[in-house]
Amino acid sequence: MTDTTEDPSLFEAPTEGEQERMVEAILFASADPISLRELADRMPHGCEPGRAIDTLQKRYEGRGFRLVKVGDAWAFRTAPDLAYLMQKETVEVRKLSRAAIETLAIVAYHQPVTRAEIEEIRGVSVSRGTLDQLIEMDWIKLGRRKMTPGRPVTFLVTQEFLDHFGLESARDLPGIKELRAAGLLDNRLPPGREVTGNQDDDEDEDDDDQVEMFDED
Amino acid sequence: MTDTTEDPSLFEAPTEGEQERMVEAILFASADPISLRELADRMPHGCEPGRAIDTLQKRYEGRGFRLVKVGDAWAFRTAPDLAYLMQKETVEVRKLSRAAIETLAIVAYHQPVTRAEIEEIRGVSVSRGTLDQLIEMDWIKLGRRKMTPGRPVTFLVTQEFLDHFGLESARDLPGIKELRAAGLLDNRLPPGREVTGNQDDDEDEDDDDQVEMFDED
Amino acid sequence: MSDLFEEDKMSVSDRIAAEALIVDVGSFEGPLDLLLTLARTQKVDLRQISMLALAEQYLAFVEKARELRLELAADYLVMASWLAFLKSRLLLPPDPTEDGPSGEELAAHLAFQLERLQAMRDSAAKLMARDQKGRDFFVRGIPEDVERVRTVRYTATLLDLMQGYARIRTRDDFRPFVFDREHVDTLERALERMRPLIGYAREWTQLAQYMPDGWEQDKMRTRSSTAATFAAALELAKEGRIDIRQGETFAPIQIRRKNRTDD
Repeated sequence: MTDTTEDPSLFEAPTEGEQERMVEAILFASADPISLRELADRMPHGCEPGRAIDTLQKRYEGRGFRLVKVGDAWAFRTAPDLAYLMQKETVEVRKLSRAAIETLAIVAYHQPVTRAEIEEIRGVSVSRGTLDQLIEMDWIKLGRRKMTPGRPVTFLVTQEFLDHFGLESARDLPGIKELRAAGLLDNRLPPGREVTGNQDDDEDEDDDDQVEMFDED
Repeated sequence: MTDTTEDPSLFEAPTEGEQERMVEAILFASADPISLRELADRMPHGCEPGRAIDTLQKRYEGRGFRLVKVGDAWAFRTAPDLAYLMQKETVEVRKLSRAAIETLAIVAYHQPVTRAEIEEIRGVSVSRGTLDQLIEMDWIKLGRRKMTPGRPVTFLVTQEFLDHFGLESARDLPGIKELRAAGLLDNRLPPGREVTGNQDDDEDEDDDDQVEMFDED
Repeated sequence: MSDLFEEDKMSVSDRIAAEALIVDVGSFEGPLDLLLTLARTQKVDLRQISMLALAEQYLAFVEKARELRLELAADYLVMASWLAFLKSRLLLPPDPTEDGPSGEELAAHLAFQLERLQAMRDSAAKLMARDQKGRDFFVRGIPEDVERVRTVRYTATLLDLMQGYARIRTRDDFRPFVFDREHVDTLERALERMRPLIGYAREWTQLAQYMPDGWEQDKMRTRSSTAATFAAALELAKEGRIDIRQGETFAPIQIRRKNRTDD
C-alpha cells in the first residue's frame, strides 16, 4: 500500500470487489484502452487496478468478450470466435451484364473458344473483368490451349453452368434454327450466310474441337 | 476458451452457455439497446436469446456494468453509483428550457398526446421549436394521427428517451400510478364543452390509445 | 376603494411578492402559470385553495399591471375576463333560468387544471432528477458497428443467354469470322499503354503522343487507335488520374497528370 500519514479511515482503499467493479465500469465506458496508471489516477486513493485486472481477466475468460492488453493499456474486446456475430450478411441478386451474357453465350455455343475468337464473334473487345467474373461465378473455365500460333487458352462452360441453366450438356442449347423458331432470331442474317443445322458454316473449323469437347463431357 | 467442438449438426442450436456468450458479445458491442428479435436474427438458427438474457441479467447484478431493459430491448450500462469515475466520459447535455422540460414530461405522462392537448395542460402555446428540439434529441416522436376532426398528429416518447432516463417502459415513469389514480392524467375538458357529443368520443378514443400504448410496453 | 381594500388585506411581504410578480411578468409562461404562482402565495394545498380569492388576486394583478402600463399579452386579458365571470358566478346565487355549468363546476375545473400543471411540473423535476445516460450511467465506449457484408450474386436465365446469342448473330454489322485484328487498337490495350506513362505527364501533353508507335502510317490503324486512346483518356479522367483539355473544336486534345494532393 501507499504511505498513509493521513487519516487512514478517510483514505482507506475500497474493497477488492469494489475495485473490480470500478475497473469494469471504466474500461466498459472508455472510448480508448486505458493503462494501469490512468486507471489508478481515476480510481480512489489506494486502489490497485493491477490486481483487479488480473481477477477480471480470469473472470471474462471464455465469455462473450474478454479483457485484452493493447500495448500497455487494457480494453474489453469481443471474443474473436464470435466476430461473425458482428456481421450482417445480405445477398443481392443482380442481372448479369449484357457483355457478360453475350460472352457466356459465345463460350457456350462455340466452346472451346479463345478470347480472340470471342472478340471476333462479338465484334468488340472482351474485357478481362468479364471473363474473370464468369470464371469466378464458376460458369466458365479454362480449357486446353489451342494448337495455333501463340497457343492461346480456350474457355469452356462448367458443370455449374449446366446445372444453373438446367442443361444436361452444352449440346442441349437451342440451335440457331430453334432460336429463329422461337422468334429470338430475326431474319437479318448477312447475305450469303446460310443457317445450317446447329452451327454456322464459319464455325466448321471449330467443329473438331467441339466434338472433342463434347465427347469429354 | 470454451471454443465449441465442431457442430454435430448444422441446424442444432448452440448450447445455452454458448448462446449466453453470443448475447453477451452482441449486447456488449452495441452502444444502443438491442431487441430480442434482433438478437435472434443475428444469432444462429434455433437460439433463444430471452433465456440467455435472464441468466446474464443475474450474472451482471452488482457488477460495474449491468444489463438493463429499455422498452423491448436490452443494453449494458454502467452502474450509476460509479458515475463519479466517469468524468471523462460525461457528455454535456444540452440545457433544456423549462418549456421543453415540461413539454417532455407531458408527452411522457400523457402519450399519445396532441399539440393542442399539451397546450391545454400548460395553458400556453407550445412553440414549434420546442417540439422540434425534443424530436431532434430523439426523445419524442410522432405517433399515429388522432381520429378526431383535423386528424391531429400525436407525440410519443422514444426508446432513446427510456434509455436516457433509465426507464424500462413509460409505465415506470416516476409517480405515474399515483397521478393516474388521482385522475391527473385524464383528459378532462372544461365544463360546458363536454355536451358536444363529438368531443366525448375523443376522450374515449384517447383512453383507448393510452391503454393500448401501455399494454404494448 | 376596492383596490385599497385589497392592498390592506395583504401583508407587507405579500405586497412585495405581488410587486415582484409584476416586475417579473415576462417570465410567466402564460396565465395558468401566473395563476399557479399566485395560488402558491395562498400557502395552502392546491386542493383547498379559494378560487374566489385566486380570481381576485389575478384581477388585482392585471389591474396593477395596467396602472404600471405594462403590456400584457392578450391571453392574460382573456383569462382576466373569464375569472371576472367566474367570480360573478361564484358570488351570485345561481340563476335557474340560465344554462351552462355552475360557478362551482368552473372553479373545480380551474382547480383541476392548476393541480394538473403542478403535477406535470413535479413530474418533470422528478424525471430530470433521475439517473441520466451520459451523466450517471454510460454506454459502451468502443461500440463495434455491425458490419454489413453485401455479397452480390449475379444471375442470368437461359432466355437471357439465348437472347444474347441471338443478338450477336443478327447484329447488322455482322463481322466475318476472319476479321483482321491486327489493325484494331482496343481500349484495354490503350489503357495498358497509357497507365505507366501518365505519371510523367506533369505538363500538358498531346494525347496523340500516346498512340502506338508507327500506327499513324496506316489509315485504319490511326482511326482505331485514335478512338481507343481517346476512350482510354476518358477512362483515366474518370478515375481522377488525369485532366483533359481541348483549346477549341478540333484542336489537339491535351492531357496532364492530376496531382491528387492539389485538390
